[in-house]
Amino acid sequence: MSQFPNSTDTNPIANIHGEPLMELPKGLFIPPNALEVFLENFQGPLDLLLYLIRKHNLEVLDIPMAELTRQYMAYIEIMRANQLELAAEYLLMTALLIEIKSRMLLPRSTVRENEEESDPRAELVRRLLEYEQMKLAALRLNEIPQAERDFTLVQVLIEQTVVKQLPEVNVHDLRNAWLTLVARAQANRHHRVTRAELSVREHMSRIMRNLRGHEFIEFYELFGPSIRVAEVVVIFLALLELVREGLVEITQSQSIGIIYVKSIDFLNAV
Amino acid sequence: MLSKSSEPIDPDQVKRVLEAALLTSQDPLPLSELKRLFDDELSTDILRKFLEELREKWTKGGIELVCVASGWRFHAKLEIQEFLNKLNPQKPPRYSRAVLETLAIISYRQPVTRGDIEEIRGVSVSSPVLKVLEARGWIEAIGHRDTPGRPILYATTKSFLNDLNLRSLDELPPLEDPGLLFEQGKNMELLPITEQVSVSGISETLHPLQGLKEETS
Amino acid sequence: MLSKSSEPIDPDQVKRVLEAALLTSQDPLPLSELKRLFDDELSTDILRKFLEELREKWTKGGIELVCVASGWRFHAKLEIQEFLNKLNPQKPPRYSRAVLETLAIISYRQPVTRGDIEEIRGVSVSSPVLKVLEARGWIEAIGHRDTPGRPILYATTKSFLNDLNLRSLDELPPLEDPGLLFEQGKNMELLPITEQVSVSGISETLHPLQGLKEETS
Repeated sequence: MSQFPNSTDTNPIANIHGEPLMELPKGLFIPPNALEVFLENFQGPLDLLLYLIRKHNLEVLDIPMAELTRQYMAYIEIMRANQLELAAEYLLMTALLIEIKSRMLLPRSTVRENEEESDPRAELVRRLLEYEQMKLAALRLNEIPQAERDFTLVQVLIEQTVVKQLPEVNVHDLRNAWLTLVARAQANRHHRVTRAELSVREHMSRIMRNLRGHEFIEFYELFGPSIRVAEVVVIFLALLELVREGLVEITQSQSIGIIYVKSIDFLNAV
Repeated sequence: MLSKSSEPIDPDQVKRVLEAALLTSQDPLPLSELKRLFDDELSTDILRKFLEELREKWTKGGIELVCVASGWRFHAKLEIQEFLNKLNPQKPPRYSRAVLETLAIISYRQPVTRGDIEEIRGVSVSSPVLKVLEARGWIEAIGHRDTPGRPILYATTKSFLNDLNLRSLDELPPLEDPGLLFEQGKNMELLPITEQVSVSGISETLHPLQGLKEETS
Repeated sequence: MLSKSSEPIDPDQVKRVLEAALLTSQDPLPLSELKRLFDDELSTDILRKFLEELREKWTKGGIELVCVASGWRFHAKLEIQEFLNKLNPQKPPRYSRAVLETLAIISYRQPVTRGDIEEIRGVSVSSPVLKVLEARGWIEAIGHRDTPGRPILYATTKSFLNDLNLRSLDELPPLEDPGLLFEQGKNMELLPITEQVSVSGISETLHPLQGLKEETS
């Protein structure tokens, strides 16, 4: 990686020891992609804060909030000036830092009212220390020799001399299989009558009817008990068709959560 | 270090490295590969000599060094195999529900077409299911039904009867009257779907989907 | 044969079988498995003694016998690995900091949810990060926390310990006392940049680029 030229007329930005941040120079000599790479080096706002604390030898247990906030903001400003997409967490941290700073400016009496209110920095310090602890743990973990990466496992061939076994079946298996079939056929008898009528359009109407007067129904409610596979498929196709035609909307708030089917009509009416 | 040509080669170290390489390699290692272990500083003859020494050393072990078409490798000796098999006792595999049900339908209702089987099972019957049973020699095509498309008729074989210790199909267990299945809580363990007929709710409506997974396996 | 209790046990044969089993096994073998090699006729103490003898025997070899979380296994010695690397110059990629930090948090704070990890790291944890660790078999979902949304709880696996040559989580490096983390000149490797020049200016902020090569990849 090549060194970046030291532009002599560049004003200090990331400031040291109390010097206020100067206005961002217009012609900042940072290739935006280089800055981006630099920022990607940080795992997030906590990482950036820890970096600043270490770099400027700030006292972590007695953080000078004004100083730290100024340093942090300087970086945020550089990011903004270069129009880098800023992760929301960075902005959130900005707000938190400012809030802590301002709480520290409050007169003591106000603080005392809340019993023995703790240092407004306490939570931030706890998080910084915990994260730093885990960062260090990650480093140490990575130093432990790892299988595959650092050493190979022994693996001597065993020839498969044993003939591949075939599954065993006895007459009871057969009988049970048959009884299961019969039982299933009985359970599905009612549906079988209507089998010929299965059509996507029909089920689209049925879904719409079900939705009438409801804000939504759960996906699973579309599939009645002891439904046959063919019917599952048709109902699913009908649902897809309804979505395609913009008649319903399907939402799921979290993965593997409940899927809701909403009628667009209802949405408009509300 | 060994790789520096100025230093004399330590035979023990060479054998240690060769042995470790052969023990850790998934595939047989040809001489050309083994040479690379030593930056091609050892001649083929010398390597071969070391390999012979290694082979000699292992003749009394539970594994042996052999030279196969694509190179040298270790493998477990046959006489040790019986011990090693105790570690991985092979459980007899089982047929999927789809295979068992298909076999049951063919046994009890033969001759049947694929369409008949699908009709009874309520799901399509994939080709592998029939192939498994044909390959096992348990079912065979015995003709065609004289309907449009002339579908193949399947029946069970003698080999099927032999393997199940039956003298004839009459010896298959008799089937109970299906009408009885739903009374007196009989055979309830066989009825994954019907057991909560009257309950409505998510758990129940999931069943058809679960059934689908099994079918397609 | 050895397995017949009537015959005296031949120690050489036991060691031969043990060695072959350990050399051919894909996974570490626990004592309970190793016992099955001999139809459970050998006591744990005797087996342990033989295993120690085997370990002793191999101390001069290119591979070594170790006891990890799931049992005993052989692997190439670190000093031999440099030779073996010549055969397979491609090494698995090193994990990114995001992956390593996530792994550290799961290792030391387990069981944890994704939310816990995000809370500690201060950033969202992307799915690929967890997927990488799950695919490696190092972490697994062990249940759900009984809070709204029932988030998945993650923990490390035995396979993780095995791959790091550890027998239990106790053998992980101890966590640093938080109070001492920032003592003068300590843990400077945590800085993304190696030099701590007190020069002000933009040029300084760009130095981290040098350290970058190790961090990503």
